[in-house]
Amino acid sequence: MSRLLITIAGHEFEVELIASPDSDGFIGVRVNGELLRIALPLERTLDTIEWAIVESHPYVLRIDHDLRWIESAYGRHRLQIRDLDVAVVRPASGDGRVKAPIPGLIARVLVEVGQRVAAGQPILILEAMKMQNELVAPRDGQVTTVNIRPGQSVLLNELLVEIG
Amino acid sequence: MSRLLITIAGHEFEVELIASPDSDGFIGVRVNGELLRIALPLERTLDTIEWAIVESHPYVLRIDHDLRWIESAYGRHRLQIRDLDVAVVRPASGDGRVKAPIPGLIARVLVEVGQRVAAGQPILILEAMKMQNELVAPRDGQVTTVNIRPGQSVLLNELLVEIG
Amino acid sequence: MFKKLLIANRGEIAVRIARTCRDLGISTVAVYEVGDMGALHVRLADEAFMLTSAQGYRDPRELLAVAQRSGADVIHPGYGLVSEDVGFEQACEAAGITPIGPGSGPLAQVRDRVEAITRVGAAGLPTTQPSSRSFAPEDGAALLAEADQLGYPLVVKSCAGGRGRGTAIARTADDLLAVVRRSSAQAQAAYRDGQIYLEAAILPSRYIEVPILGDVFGNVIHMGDRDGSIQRNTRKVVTEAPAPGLSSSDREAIWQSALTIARLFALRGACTIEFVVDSTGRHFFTEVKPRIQVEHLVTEMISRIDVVREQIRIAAGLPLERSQDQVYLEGHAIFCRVNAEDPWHGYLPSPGRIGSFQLPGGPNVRVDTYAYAGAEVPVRYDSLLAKLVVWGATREETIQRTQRALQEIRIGGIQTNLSLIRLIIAHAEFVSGSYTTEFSRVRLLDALPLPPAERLRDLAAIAALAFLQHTQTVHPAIPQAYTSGWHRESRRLPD
Amino acid sequence: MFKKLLIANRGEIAVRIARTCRDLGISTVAVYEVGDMGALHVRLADEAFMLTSAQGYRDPRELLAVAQRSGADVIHPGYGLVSEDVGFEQACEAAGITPIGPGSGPLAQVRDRVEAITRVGAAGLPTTQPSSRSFAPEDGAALLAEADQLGYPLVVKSCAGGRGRGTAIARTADDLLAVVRRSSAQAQAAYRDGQIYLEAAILPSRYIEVPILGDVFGNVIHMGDRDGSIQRNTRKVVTEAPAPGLSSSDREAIWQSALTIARLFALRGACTIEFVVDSTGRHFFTEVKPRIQVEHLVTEMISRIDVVREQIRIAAGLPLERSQDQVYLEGHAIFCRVNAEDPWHGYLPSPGRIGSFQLPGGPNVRVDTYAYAGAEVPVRYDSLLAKLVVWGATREETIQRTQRALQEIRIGGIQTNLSLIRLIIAHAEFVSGSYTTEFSRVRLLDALPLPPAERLRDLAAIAALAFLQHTQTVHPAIPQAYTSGWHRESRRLPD
Repeated sequence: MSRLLITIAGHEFEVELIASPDSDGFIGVRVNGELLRIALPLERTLDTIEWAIVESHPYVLRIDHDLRWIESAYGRHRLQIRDLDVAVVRPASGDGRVKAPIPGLIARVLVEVGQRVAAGQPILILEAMKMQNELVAPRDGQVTTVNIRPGQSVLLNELLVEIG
Repeated sequence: MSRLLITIAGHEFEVELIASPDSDGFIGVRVNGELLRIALPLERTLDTIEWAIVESHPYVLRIDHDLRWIESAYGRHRLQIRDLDVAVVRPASGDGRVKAPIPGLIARVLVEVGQRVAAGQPILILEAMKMQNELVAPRDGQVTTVNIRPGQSVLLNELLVEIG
Repeated sequence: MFKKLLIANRGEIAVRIARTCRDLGISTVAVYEVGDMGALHVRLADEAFMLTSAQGYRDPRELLAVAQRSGADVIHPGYGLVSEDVGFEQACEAAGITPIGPGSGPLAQVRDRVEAITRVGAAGLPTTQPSSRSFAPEDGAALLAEADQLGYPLVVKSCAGGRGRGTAIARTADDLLAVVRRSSAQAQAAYRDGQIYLEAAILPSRYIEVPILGDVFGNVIHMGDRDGSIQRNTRKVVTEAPAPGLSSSDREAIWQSALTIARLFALRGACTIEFVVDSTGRHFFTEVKPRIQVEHLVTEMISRIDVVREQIRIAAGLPLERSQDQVYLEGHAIFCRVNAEDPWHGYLPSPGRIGSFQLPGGPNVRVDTYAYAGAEVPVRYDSLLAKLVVWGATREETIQRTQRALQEIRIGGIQTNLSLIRLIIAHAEFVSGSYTTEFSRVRLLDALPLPPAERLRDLAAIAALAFLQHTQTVHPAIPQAYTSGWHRESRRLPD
Repeated sequence: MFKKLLIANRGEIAVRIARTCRDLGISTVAVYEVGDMGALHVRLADEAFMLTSAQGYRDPRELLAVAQRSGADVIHPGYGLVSEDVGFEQACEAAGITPIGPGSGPLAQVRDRVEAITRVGAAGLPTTQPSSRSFAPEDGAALLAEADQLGYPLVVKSCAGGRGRGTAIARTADDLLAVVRRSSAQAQAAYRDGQIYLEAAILPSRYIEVPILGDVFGNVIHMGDRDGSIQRNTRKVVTEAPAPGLSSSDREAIWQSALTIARLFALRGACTIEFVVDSTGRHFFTEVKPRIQVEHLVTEMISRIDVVREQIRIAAGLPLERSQDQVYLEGHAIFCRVNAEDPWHGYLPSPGRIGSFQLPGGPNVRVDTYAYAGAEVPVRYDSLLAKLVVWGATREETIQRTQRALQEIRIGGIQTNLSLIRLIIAHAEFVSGSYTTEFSRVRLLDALPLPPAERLRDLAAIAALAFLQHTQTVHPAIPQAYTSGWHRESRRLPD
């Protein structure tokens, strides 16, 4: 059976799956040694999971499609998940490639190839939905590629800038 | 190009497809000789088509998944469609088989094998959603099979009675 | 005030109760049968317990056990299910958990409908004329004898009653036993009780309801009146408030009768006193609904009173917040009961997965529902899907806005009675306000008005194109803008 | 009254206008850019014409041509787009088609914000202190000189303005030019006009708006006040009415100033007079919004006035239906602006296909939106997705109900600012009503409260199970009841 280490809002929980669903649809898990019964709808994608019931507590949920956060009536909490059986940490997201998070128009480019940038530093302005949106450097480094110029429109996920 | 004979609310229209979609998404058709431009969303199933625009008239729609009716702000109208190119009339629905239109419990069976029935005559009572629902004979004939007995629960589309 | 309320119901009314509890800061406990596991009423509660006994929502013992286990100090039964179960109300009282209702004593008295009419008549108030007792469908000879005494036409009514099921008219002796058998079977299906009684029918008539609130100190107020004459398939589908066509003296008289009857039975909480009104405006008491009703929404709109909130406050032993002169009835409201059923096929219930789900908005439109796009309409339960209510300053404005709202609602994936409701609201008898209970005989679906010729032509063309698209002959190209949202990008270059 | 109204807008406000027209029996003409082809505002109109010029919704000439072609006798521009375009209003007037607005004369006067402040000041009313003229972002030296005269902190505002974009605070001379550059760029993106002006900031302060109605006979009434101090990403996201924390004398004074200013400019239709109120309760005029605003919803709830209806009636030359004493302001309302954006990632707009879409219901909750499950949020337009407004008898009741309604809304498939709004409504400064425009500096997303330990544990367990389900390690078996709706059928045998 699977064992996972869940870090949620900075707190760690070891979760072990211990039983397949009973006739009522509840699944048994052990969380830090404690037995819990959980019901969850069967959904194709994570972000369509709308609810869960843990013992007698219902939850209305939004779960990020990449499981980086979970949102409930208690707010939105960061998640990190580690599979203890395969002993592989899921890779931290974000390399040095800056892609277009939405389709839009490049309003300004604030960096040049060869320039050193710090994580969080604005590198370009993308105009979309009548707004100017700053895109920032995902990490410290040196700009190795700039694929776009001002006035150019870009598609979703188009590679804009690379930081080496 | 395709030619269809549409009978709607008892009125006949000959519809001919004359042009593929233009860059704005409108398609040209000829209806009883008159040229019309129509926009329609691309949907996998008929009953998810929600709207159409004919020239400058928007329509909010519900279309039966089997194209037996179309509903708009003007009400619900019966449809019959004949493909003039293949010269085949779509078969009238309904043979002598009575299937369960919803899952439920057989409350009463009103006919026996061998009995003559008239179209529209109640043949059994199906209890579902806290209601007793009369199912009627789809045509005149003789009952050839009765597959169920009172108190039995039935699944969707289960064959209940046959009229020969 | 209470700390924790158990909602002993499901669907729309359970959702409705959970909402008011949250507004009041009372935590809620939901119950669910396994088929309702992910239902909205479960999600909106603070706690939720699965019912495991065979009777589920109808099992007084398990409901009480869940209340005790969860530490609830009050139970709201909603309507239907255990809401009129005297034994349940008594068991709650015995266990020290407050049941929201009229009190087990008054409940027992008004539940026996024949007895209730007799008592109201004895107090000098006008009533309908019921049979001397209730009957089983097998009591053929006795029924016919009693019917002869009362005279035809007759209304056959379910003793367990409520929610309109099992009520039907027998116009001649030839009809009677068949009507009784059908009514009894419907009542058996809906309430697990096939007993019926008879009432001399008044035709044509209007069915007028007066909702009241009563507190434990004996204060009683009414919240105006409603007309519930418009029925289809034995259920009220459209209700409006105030009732059109009542003179102000007749209206005042019916209100006073309702208050007297409420006091007579010492009713507590939210109840409805129901009357039949004949063509001269005279009213006749027929029954008490000792609980919140589906139609209470229309009363909430003209009074701005949250009836569930008042029920909870009264059950907590608080006095009414308003005297009768502080009940401000303003404007007009129309209520439509949207069912998952197919009026074009004998009102066959239509369970299934809801596809598209678009609700009306804008000022003075409200929809209460447990449903949403992607929700399942289960096959096990009542077909009530959504409650639409529209308010306006005048009846005319309200009708216009109701028509607008009905055009806006779009529910796909299942069949609903929306197209039927649209025909009712547009019907000349409804628009004029002159309808009676005989409106149920108007065959709305048979004689549909034709659209203008050009529109019929357009619909034919649409159907043709839909057919071709479906049979793969043609694919309307979706303009690029549809998918990328980024069309003709050259336009967007800086000016 | 008008016969046919052209809606020169899209999205939520176009839907809103179509609804009121249907309520009034006025037929509507929609326009659409190709990317909006199947949009709700198109479907709800009686006629619809595609805009083919490059400027689309912003093209006065094509809008007017469509109006003429369709025979419309009135045009409603909504907000944004051409709603403050003096040339458009003049062209409509010249063509004999009534534009809904303050009149082209008053519009020209209030559009020049610096000039408007000067004129109001000259009339003896208190105003904020603006720069002597407007500037382009390149006017560095002149800007710095003017700023020194006015003194810091300063508000940098877009001349084209409206809808909050392009407004920002410069606290020191070091900030100024960067703030100006950013404001100007935002204004350029939103309104195609990068001119800005400066205003001496009053900090802390509240931003108070007084919505008014004026007819062609010179009658003017106000509809109370609103507080629009709570902004995020330079936009008002929460607005309430009445404004909390105004003394009744200060409130009366601000209403009177608003009426005087409305008369000064001879404003017609629905406009809003906006003020900055300092910590002592003194108010200073800052600008006029000469059109319906997103926040008008909150005014509709406390006054039960349909503002769009009044706009149409006034444009038709009818006198106001109400005198000032007939405007009944009742209870409290809170408005939330739900945007398709990600507050956790710099308010990045979030276009895409809406997945789940569940709206709150029950008494006194209203949502106006163009969206529904399956709808596309286009990338080309503003991120406003839905307007939520909640009414209650008291501010406390309204806050509680707003929190409830916010818990109920579920929008999937795209990112929204709902979680941010929830944090605002639950924040101590909001609950106490003591907030000012400085609330925008509170870093709501940084210090989230932790749930109780057991709930955090449950969420961890849910996340684990969701992960396992997703990675195919485990499939929760769906009980049979889920799919068939017909579970444990043996229960259903006749009792």
